[in-house]
Amino acid sequence: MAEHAARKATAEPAEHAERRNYSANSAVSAVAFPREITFGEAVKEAIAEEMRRDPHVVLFGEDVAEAGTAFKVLTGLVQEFGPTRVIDTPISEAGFTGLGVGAAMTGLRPIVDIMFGDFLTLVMDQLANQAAKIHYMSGGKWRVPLVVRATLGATRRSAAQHSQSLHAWPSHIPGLKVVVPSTPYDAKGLMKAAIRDDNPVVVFEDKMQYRLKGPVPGEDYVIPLGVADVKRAGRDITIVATSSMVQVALGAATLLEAIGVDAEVVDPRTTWPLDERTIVESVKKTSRAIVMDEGYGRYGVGAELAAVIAEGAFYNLDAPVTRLGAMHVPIPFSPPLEDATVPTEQTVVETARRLCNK
Amino acid sequence: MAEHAARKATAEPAEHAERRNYSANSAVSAVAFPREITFGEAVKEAIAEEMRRDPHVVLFGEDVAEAGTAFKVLTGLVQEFGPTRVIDTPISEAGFTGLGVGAAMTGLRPIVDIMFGDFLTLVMDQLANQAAKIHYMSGGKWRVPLVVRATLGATRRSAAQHSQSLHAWPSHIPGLKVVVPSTPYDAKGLMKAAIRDDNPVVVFEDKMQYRLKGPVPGEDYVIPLGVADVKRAGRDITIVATSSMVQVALGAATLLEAIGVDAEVVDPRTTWPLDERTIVESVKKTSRAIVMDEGYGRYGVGAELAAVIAEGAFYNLDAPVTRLGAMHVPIPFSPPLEDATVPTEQTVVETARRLCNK
Amino acid sequence: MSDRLVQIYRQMVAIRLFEERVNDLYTRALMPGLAHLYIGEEAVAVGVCSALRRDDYITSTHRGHGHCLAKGAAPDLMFAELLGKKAGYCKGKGGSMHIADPETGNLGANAIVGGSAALATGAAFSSKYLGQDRVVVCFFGEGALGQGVLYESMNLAQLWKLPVIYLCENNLYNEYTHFAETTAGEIAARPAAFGIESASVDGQDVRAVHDTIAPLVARARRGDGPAFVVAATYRFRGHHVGDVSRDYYRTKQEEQRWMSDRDPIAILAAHLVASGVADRASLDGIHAELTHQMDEAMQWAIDAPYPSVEEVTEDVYA
Amino acid sequence: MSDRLVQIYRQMVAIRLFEERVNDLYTRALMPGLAHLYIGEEAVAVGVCSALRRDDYITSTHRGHGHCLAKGAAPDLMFAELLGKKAGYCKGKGGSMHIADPETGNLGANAIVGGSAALATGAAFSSKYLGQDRVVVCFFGEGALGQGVLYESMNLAQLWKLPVIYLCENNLYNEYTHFAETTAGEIAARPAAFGIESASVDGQDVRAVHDTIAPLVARARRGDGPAFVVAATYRFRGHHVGDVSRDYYRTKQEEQRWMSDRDPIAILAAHLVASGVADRASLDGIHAELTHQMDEAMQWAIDAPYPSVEEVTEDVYA
Ligand SMILES: Cc1ncc(C[n+]2csc(CCOP(=O)(O)OP(=O)(O)O)c2C)c(N)n1
Ligand SMILES: Cc1ncc(C[n+]2csc(CCOP(=O)(O)OP(=O)(O)O)c2C)c(N)n1
Ligand SMILES: [Mg+2]
Ligand SMILES: [Mg+2]
Repeated sequence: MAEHAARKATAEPAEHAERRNYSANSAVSAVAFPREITFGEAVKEAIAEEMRRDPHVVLFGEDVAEAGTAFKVLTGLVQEFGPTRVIDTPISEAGFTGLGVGAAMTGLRPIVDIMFGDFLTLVMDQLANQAAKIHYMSGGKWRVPLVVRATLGATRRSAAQHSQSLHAWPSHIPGLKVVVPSTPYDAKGLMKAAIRDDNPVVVFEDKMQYRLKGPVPGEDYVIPLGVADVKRAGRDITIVATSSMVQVALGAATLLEAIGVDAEVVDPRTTWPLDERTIVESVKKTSRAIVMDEGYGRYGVGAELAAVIAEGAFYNLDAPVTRLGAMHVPIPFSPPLEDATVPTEQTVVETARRLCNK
Repeated sequence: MAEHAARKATAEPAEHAERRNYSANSAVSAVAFPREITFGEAVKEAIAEEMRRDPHVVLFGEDVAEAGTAFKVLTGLVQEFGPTRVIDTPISEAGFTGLGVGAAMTGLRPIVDIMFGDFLTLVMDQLANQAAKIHYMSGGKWRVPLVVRATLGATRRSAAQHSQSLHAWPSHIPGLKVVVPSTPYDAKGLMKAAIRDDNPVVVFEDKMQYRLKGPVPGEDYVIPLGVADVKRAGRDITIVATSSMVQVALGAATLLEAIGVDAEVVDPRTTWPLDERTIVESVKKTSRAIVMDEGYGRYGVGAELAAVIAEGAFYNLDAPVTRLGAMHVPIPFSPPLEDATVPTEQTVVETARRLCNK
Repeated sequence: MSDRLVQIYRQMVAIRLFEERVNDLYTRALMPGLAHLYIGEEAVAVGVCSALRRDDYITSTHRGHGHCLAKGAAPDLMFAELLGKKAGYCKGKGGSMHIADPETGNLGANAIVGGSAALATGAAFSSKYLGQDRVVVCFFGEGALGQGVLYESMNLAQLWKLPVIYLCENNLYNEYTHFAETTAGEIAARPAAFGIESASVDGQDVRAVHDTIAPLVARARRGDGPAFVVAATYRFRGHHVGDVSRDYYRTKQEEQRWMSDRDPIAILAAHLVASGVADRASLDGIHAELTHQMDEAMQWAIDAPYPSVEEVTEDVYA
Repeated sequence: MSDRLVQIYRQMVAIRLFEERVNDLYTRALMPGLAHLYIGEEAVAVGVCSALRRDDYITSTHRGHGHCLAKGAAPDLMFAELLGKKAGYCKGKGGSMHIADPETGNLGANAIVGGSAALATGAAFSSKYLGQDRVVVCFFGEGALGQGVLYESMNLAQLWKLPVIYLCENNLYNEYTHFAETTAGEIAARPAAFGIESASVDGQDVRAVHDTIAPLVARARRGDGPAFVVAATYRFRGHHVGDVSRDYYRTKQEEQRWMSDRDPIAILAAHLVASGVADRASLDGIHAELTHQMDEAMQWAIDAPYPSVEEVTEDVYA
């Protein structure tokens, strides 16, 4: 699998978001939804709307109340819903995630906030052995309508313990659903679906995209879990990209256009359930595929997507499916090193050229 | 991916092991090593020999001393090495695994025993955020020569929280090595390599294979990590199988012979480092491949093996690579249900026939 | 009161008879896998649950049959689950270590030691948030004191004044290791460190268990927060049904002492007779009646059908 | 003694000056990412490390610059690491939160809250197993009291009588939340629950810190087991360099009070002058000298080269 990469982002989130912004949301016509808000605002809107709709929705995590989370994404929620529904916790990820599981079994719809996705390492027992299995082990008697919010993504200069994209782990466990939104529009619609879902759902937000702007309708809408979105239609090659990689894929598609390669960008939006049909159909049409995911490709999301395509579109593929993911190293702190670990528009362009012999 | 399956094993380990035994160790000539011992004895021998060789090797975990582990695999070690080197711990997987990491950094070579692989959910922070990254984060200054022993495998009627095969998780994390032995011979040689390795290594033992017998030389030998083993040579189809699935693949290969299909069985022996070359070369020769692993195939070991083959042998494959793994459900308790979740010789035979149009 | 004591006696005997049959099912190779018997510890589950309402919650453990029965589970459905039958509490999907039953407030047995500490605390969170006055009892063995999540949970429960009672069954052993080798300091000091009300009780005396837990349950129901109880008890049998030769970790004499002097059923029987609440004959009658019921329940389960293979993919998602 | 106090004074000033420059590097956009400053807490790290030998171990935290410097790290190599330069302690791979240095017994700073509790305990295990008399100090903020692994580790340390000292820096806040909202009961009661010797100390008085820790270090060195110390302190700056408007979680007055009345450097300076060990002029001389050294160290790091991209794949495996 390809592991070289150049600069994905600058160290400065704001500017970074601006830069990504320009190629954002090609999927939804800016005419249809004139209103533009950021990815972070979309997440907050989704949670606020669901909390208004349903008094059983509660939110807890570290510094989620007055601080509005470490990323300042949920500022204002505690003012509207009060400290009984928006609750600061001790630094006890396992404890309060498990507490969320128990609360979900007994009538609530908790949203548990895990500041950095890297800390999922601390809650895998509560997620994989408890939340994921309770419905099945009880023969369908107990339900766990829980949402766990976590982040993914590197290039923030946060080093190895604050830069991982671990969504492959929960995706591996039956009983869990996993959401990886890539635009403000998806972030809102998928979060609402996650909150209304009767199963444990882990939502991964790219911490570098919180300031990414995009059109989001004011009215209530929900995006069903398990439905991929073709973010850009094309004929020559399919780029299946998730979360942070979707904007990179779209940027690359624009560059590829210049050299006569018409790329289709497919965003699964959820890694489980996985919309295999849309992905495979696209590749059957284009006969070439790149899969992009910011997690490690090894035993990861890239591996699953590549395996699904290689099996499902076997008789249509003109070239091997190529995986682009984080370089298989702990994420280094030093900017030139860290930037080398993440796929970029340039990596995609080079890979696509090779696959299309252009 | 194929998810149907029939009976893999009886509920009774002993008999089960006998049954598997007859097709065991086709790789190593019984003439070369007349001595036959069980998988469990091989693991104990490896640990005992390394403890004699190196006073820095210590072992700890729950009930490892007088009880010789819950599976009675290490009986006798505490008598030989004493309670300062073979140590019973509280039920604190995270605590004593992290203790092992710190001890490994400061001059020891600890072997940490995690009774059921399902409990790795409790130590992923110590493994993935600490052990795996310390060498890299410190710029190579600190080393973590740690071995974590865990189990995998279902059909023991232990239900969802004691039957998982979670080796895909550590395999996903750079900095860790992952060992999945399938025979007494490999179990001993790989365990010795793991103990001598200067990196954190997670060794997964199939709890249903402890009584599996096979030839094991008395003299000291080490099997390097990252070298696959062709357990059976064949021309028509490659079955890449790991751990518990190797014996099933070998059994299936014998059945396939009867219908004129000559199967090659390749055992990677370690999922990381992964011997891609041997796997891909085999498939280039046979042009057909099945990958078998008892973990969930989704975002799992099956996905990685399938992706590696689909990319590496792309121009040689005559049929899509087919994944056989645990059914994507929590492992149920009820025997007829549990047996349906694991691939069997029959599943393999049917799949191979289909792929070879026989 | 006296009626209640007889009822309590019946429950303890029922658990004892149930577990003896579980052991038979294992030795007769009729039960898949293993089971952890509650024999010897009956007074804890029964004493605690006698102080609970049907709509109160419990979480249980790998050694959970007694907890489930004491909270009101039906023996026939329990046997069916242990045998992996479709009629079982979990349609055969859970087995011995995962009996769950919303009807009786049983959030489920848990095969992860300490695995229910946070879940129980979450159920208490719901009870308080929803303005219910339900109390949650989290049963666990002293081995669970080794799991960090227990301390994270106690801290949360005390901070938020949640109606949960942590019920530590100290039967002296974590599997095959004596708890003294795994537990530093005084058990009761651990909840105290979080400001949690704690109490210790003789787990073989069902009346003492009831009298200790009742006021703590009332206190939690009032909204005055969590509590922690250590019940001193002993498992008369092996860690699981297959653990038959135990000499390497505990002596026959120790087992004998507990069985002859500290049998919770014998202790209550003596009290009932001495206090004239019941005579030996009536107690024997209870045994005979329950024996008959348990045999029928077990046979019904043995004859019950397995789930059909298609069900394996059901109940993964709600 | 008096020389040692002046040496201690120098170290505290050095940490203060180092951290002020880290803040400059951030505001001048010369430092990648963020950093958690130790300003205001200098007396804890310096007081503790003044009681340690060079070959004793420490584990540090996300707020670790002070610990590393106090244990003997060189400012220039620290600056280089914070800037992601090849010459840094970790070749630029670790950054602010992962300074590690075998030379000075620094097992590494840890960006996982509570992440070093078990590691430190393991180093103590090695020291005892190898018959060394090295002591390990595990620094952590009071927020780490929320992590269960700390309790698992303390239990192991006490059971096995390991030479580790758990050093809790209570600076009142977990990020933006007051510790009273996250911590039930008395902090000191937590180690006590495991039978661990514990002590509380004024973390702004470096002499008190030294005098409290020294006997506990000696005790651990003798093989008498672990200890736990809570140091009451305060971070004068934000949680990290970007945390500038803090009114929503703490008042300017509170910050002012600590800075004017409880500055550990001013407190020691006053003592040195009052006791005639040093006069203002000599202390000013120390400031001037260290300011010059720190400026040079910083500039050297600014001018130092980044690692070459090929290095990204090195050091993944030993
Ligand atoms: C997290 C975890 N670690 C280990 C085990 C294996 N195990 C099952 S029961 C047991 C001993 C439990 O002892 P205790 O909590 O005292 O309960 P008891 O069996 O004495 O009732 C162990 C170690 C487990 N199920 N979960
Ligand atoms: C396990 C974990 N959870 C959350 C975080 C995010 N985080 C970083 S520092 C911090 C607050 C730590 O407070 P404290 O331990 O008191 O240390 P202080 O910052 O006050 O020195 C948090 C929540 C983390 N790094 N690790
Ligand atoms: Mg016990
Ligand atoms: Mg603090």
